[in-house]
Amino acid sequence: MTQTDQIVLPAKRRGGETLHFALRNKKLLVGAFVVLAALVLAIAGPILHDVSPTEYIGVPGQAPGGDHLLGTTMFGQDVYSQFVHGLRSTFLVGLLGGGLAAVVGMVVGFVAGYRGGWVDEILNMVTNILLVIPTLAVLIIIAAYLKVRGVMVEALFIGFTSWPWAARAVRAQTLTLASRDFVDLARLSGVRTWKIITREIAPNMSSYLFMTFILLFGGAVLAAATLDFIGLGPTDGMSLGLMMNNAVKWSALQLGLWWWFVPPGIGITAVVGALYVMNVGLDEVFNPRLRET
Amino acid sequence: MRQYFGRKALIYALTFFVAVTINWMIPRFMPGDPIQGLVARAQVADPASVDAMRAHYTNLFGLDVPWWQQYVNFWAALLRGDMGISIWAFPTPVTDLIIRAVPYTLGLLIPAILLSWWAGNRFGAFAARRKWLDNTVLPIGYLLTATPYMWLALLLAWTLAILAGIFPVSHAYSFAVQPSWSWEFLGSLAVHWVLPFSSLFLVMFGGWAIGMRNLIIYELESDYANYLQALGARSRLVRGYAFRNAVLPQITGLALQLGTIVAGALVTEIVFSYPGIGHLILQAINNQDFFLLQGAFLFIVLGVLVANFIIDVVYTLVDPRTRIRMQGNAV
Amino acid sequence: MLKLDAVAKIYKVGAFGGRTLTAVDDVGFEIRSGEVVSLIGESGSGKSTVGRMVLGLTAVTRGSITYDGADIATLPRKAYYRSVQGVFQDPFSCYNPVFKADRVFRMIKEEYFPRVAAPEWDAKIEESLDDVRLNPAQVLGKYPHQLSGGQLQRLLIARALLLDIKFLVADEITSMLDASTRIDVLNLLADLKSRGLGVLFVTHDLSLGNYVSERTVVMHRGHVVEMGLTDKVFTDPRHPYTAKLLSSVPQLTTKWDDTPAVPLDILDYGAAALVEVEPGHLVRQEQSLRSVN
Amino acid sequence: MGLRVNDLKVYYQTLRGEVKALDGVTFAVGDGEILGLAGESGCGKTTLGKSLIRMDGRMRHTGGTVELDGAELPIGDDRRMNRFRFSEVSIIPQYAMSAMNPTRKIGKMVADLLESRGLRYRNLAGELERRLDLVELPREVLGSYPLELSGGMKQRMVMVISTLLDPSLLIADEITSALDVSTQKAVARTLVGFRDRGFVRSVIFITHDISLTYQIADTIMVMYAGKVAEKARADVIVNAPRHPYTKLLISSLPEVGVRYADRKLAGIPGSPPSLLDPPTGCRFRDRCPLAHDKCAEEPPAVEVEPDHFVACWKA
Repeated sequence: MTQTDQIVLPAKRRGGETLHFALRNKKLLVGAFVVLAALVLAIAGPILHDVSPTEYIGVPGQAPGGDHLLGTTMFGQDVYSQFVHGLRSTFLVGLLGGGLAAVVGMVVGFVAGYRGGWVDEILNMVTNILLVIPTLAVLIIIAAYLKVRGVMVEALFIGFTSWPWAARAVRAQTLTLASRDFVDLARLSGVRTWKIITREIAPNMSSYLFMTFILLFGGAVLAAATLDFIGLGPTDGMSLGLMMNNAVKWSALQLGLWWWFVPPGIGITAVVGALYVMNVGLDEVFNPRLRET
Repeated sequence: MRQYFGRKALIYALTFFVAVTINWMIPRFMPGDPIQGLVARAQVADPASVDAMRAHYTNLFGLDVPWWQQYVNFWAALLRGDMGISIWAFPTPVTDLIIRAVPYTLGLLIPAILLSWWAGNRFGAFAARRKWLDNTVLPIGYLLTATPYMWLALLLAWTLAILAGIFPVSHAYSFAVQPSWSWEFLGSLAVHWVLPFSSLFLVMFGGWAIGMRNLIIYELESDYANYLQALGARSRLVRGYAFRNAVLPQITGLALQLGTIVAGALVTEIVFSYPGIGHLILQAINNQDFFLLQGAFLFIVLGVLVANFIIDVVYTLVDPRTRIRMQGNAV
Repeated sequence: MLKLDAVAKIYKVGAFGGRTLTAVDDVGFEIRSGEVVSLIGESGSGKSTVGRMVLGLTAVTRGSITYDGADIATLPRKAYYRSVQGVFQDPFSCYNPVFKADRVFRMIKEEYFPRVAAPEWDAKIEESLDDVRLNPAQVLGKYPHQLSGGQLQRLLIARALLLDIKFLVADEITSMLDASTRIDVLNLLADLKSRGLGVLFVTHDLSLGNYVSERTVVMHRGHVVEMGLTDKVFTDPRHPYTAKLLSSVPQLTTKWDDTPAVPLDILDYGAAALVEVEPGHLVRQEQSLRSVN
Repeated sequence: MGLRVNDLKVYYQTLRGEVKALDGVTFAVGDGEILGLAGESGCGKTTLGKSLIRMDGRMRHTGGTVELDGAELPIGDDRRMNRFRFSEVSIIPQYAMSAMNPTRKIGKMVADLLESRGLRYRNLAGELERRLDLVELPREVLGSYPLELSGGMKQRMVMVISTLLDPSLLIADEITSALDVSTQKAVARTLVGFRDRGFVRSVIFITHDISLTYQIADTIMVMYAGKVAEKARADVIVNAPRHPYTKLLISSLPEVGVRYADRKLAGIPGSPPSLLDPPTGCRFRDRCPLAHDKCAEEPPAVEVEPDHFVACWKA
């Protein structure tokens, strides 16, 4: 066996090793399956089940199983239709709000961590201040003053208020990576700062950034659900939080209309829970120390 | 040490300043005319009444003076403890309403936070590196943290209160009893407290358990744990050390989670019609009572800041490393 | 060619930058073309900081570093790096682990030779690899973890040679290598001077410094304590610190003498001056040799 | 009595298969002997050190025996091994700088450790303090946190803790590689002092630096690719090595006084074989200038002179 043969062997296996663990990680697989299933339901559900979520179309307070898969509200709206439309909003808020927060957090974190000095001092100060202010309370105030509220606007506000912890985490990672020699070597090659950040530092924490995004996604979904439940949800659409809000407002609890408030909760918990479990799975895949021995 | 806390206090003061400013800005810089909105929502048709209302609100918000004057006035009123008059419970001052609601909120929050933190950490540490527990119970922990607070509250209310009838479904005490220091009243208080407390406790418990489990795995892999094991120390000692060290980041975690936890308490109160700050906020939103809403907001911010500061102090007391670094000297 | 004149590096430390820490103070020496100068010191001596300052990776607080008479702080970065390059201690940290090792070459091409045609560039790389005695087939297209430390360090030297450099800073480049491969990298370094290159060889290992260099600079606690021809410094050390270092180096020819190690940990170099004890041999005369420990 | 290791095999479980990090190692260390264990990265020296006291989760004891003072060490059995750790076999780890719990005072940590082993801190406190004096550590360190100690102080503290119960065998794993030359000398000498005073009976001193080993070891054992290449008295290894690997290795070391301009040294071309699937026969064959057909068979370790073992057909 020659020297080169031996060296080539593990070459294919590095990328393969991650995949090897990914495909064998039950947490990752189960989590991804649940999230994908919910996503398919959110996309295809409203198309296949063409019933308006807000129209009064059936007998009020009907239990699941009859004409309506998940029954009707006490006004006769179709709960299943509300659920699939709500699920759609959930993904929208998560994707948009979580995505926006991830982008802001990364930019702030990268710049603060790499540039250092007074730029870092200021960004760090801003991050710390926003970190302590209870963002949901701010969101409540903002939403209360908005007359027309849509899912998009909600996502926007959530995105712009939930980035600080991500910025802090990215900054810490950037700090350690920036002291690595390959960054110095890139500087010695005349590479510009922004190119160093995007092409040297970011690829090294891509798995970390992805996991940050997943957590932000889950956080945005939960924050939106809370807002909607308080009665500050979309005025022109349907969401899972709004379903629960209506259910409580019209005494579904006392009337025993459990099918009105149980499904939206299951939807949120399943999506967010699956994302979290997926995240643990990913952590184990990328981080050998956490693997079971 | 003094310098450290001085710096911290400065940051908190700055944070409070920013929060108050945000609070002042939102109604003034939101698109549209808030007063127009308020008047419109009051659904008064008589033009004379509309004008009177408009004047009343403009005066109340103090919008009839230059903006910087408004800002100064706002601070001045705030420092006097004057947060305006509630519209929903006219003419009770907002401050009074909040002071009446606070004990209920704190009575739920403080025990739920402390107990879930303690129990979650213990449980997470116990489950770590014990394969059977790790694989069965921790997924439940993940589901618990992913559960929206209000939904768990709804489930508990529906199952344990409506279906099983073990606990009352709403309010802080039965209307049949008068608030007093009687056993009857306290008993009623306790029975009404159980469900909202439990739903808060359970959601938080999941989060702490998972956090601790991950942290302790890292600690058990650390050099000092390896050294102790190489010298044949019992696993009880090694796990004990790992636990103590893993608790430290969990304290920081508590500070970071406070905002979310408070939000969770608000919605839980709403489900159970529990007369705390959350209940006030709901009333404020339903009745367009912006003074009450902003008062509640400021109170929450202040509470979270104070709690953060306390956690900071506790952390410094518990972690010798921060203490030594602050003193900045070696043997 | 490269000249350091009374160079100092002072860091601000503590909250609000209240205190200062002097890492390097009053360091001055010159390196000519075709000469290897070793900069010897233990950890905390400031030797690596000097290396980083020469490479422009750390700013000089006081004094100046000039290259061919021009202050490097005023020279355009990219032009400076065309002639002056560095190789660092940890070969594994110098390569971005998510990319292939030969990416360090591509970076040079992108930044310095964007218009060179591919075949011409490949020929240049082969020539460069030949100079460091690497077989292109064995190292190109591999990930860093598939190559040995020695191969990685040679790749980095080859990378510097692509630029037609005049000066190389070699910061502890052999300390992570095994004994059997270390000497080959060291020989390579010594060969560079026959091409007219100037080399600053930063090391903690006296025998390595002695092996490759013409002149030696010994640093302790941020100060140059002794410098001169390597022969002189090693056979006739005039400063107690140099003498102590020499007596501590484990050697195969002699065993350590039995005299107990004299603690000589903190010397106060505050007002001491470098004195020329014989032509080209300078020693710091500590007026108050305070042993503080 | 001392240590007797017989045909020890310890493999690592990895995804790609078993890494035969230690593949049939036989040697002995006598009472009062310091054995220098030298070799390049990946030769199995650290695996050997770990195997003798505590294997990590991926290591498996696949064969061979270890005997200490006539009793067999159950090295593959983590639980039964506990009885021997600290009191019979002890270790100064590579990571001495971070070996102590950062949030516990050092004295408390030592007390916890001793009590966990069923010993009374009070009974050993006097001895502990005497040894602190000996390594010139102030007694106050017991009341400090590790963070408050300098690197050299931590190193000495760990040395004192590890040897407190006077173990028969001490494993010192690369304990000086993170230190400066001047500190390195002091630490290495302290170790010799511990042996001279009887705090430890035998020492296995693991290092990649042959020159350093030569300063303090009585015997040097050179390992290559999971096997013993050569073992002999320190001065014999340095001045009259018989194994080609040892010879090349020694001749590649620049000594103070050797100059490139006067005498150009050469390294050993090539690199060690992968231990996932090691070649049969002599493992140095690919890099050996003397290799011939016979080397396709595995060379046995032969005692060419008293106490001089060489595993090479040409020795």
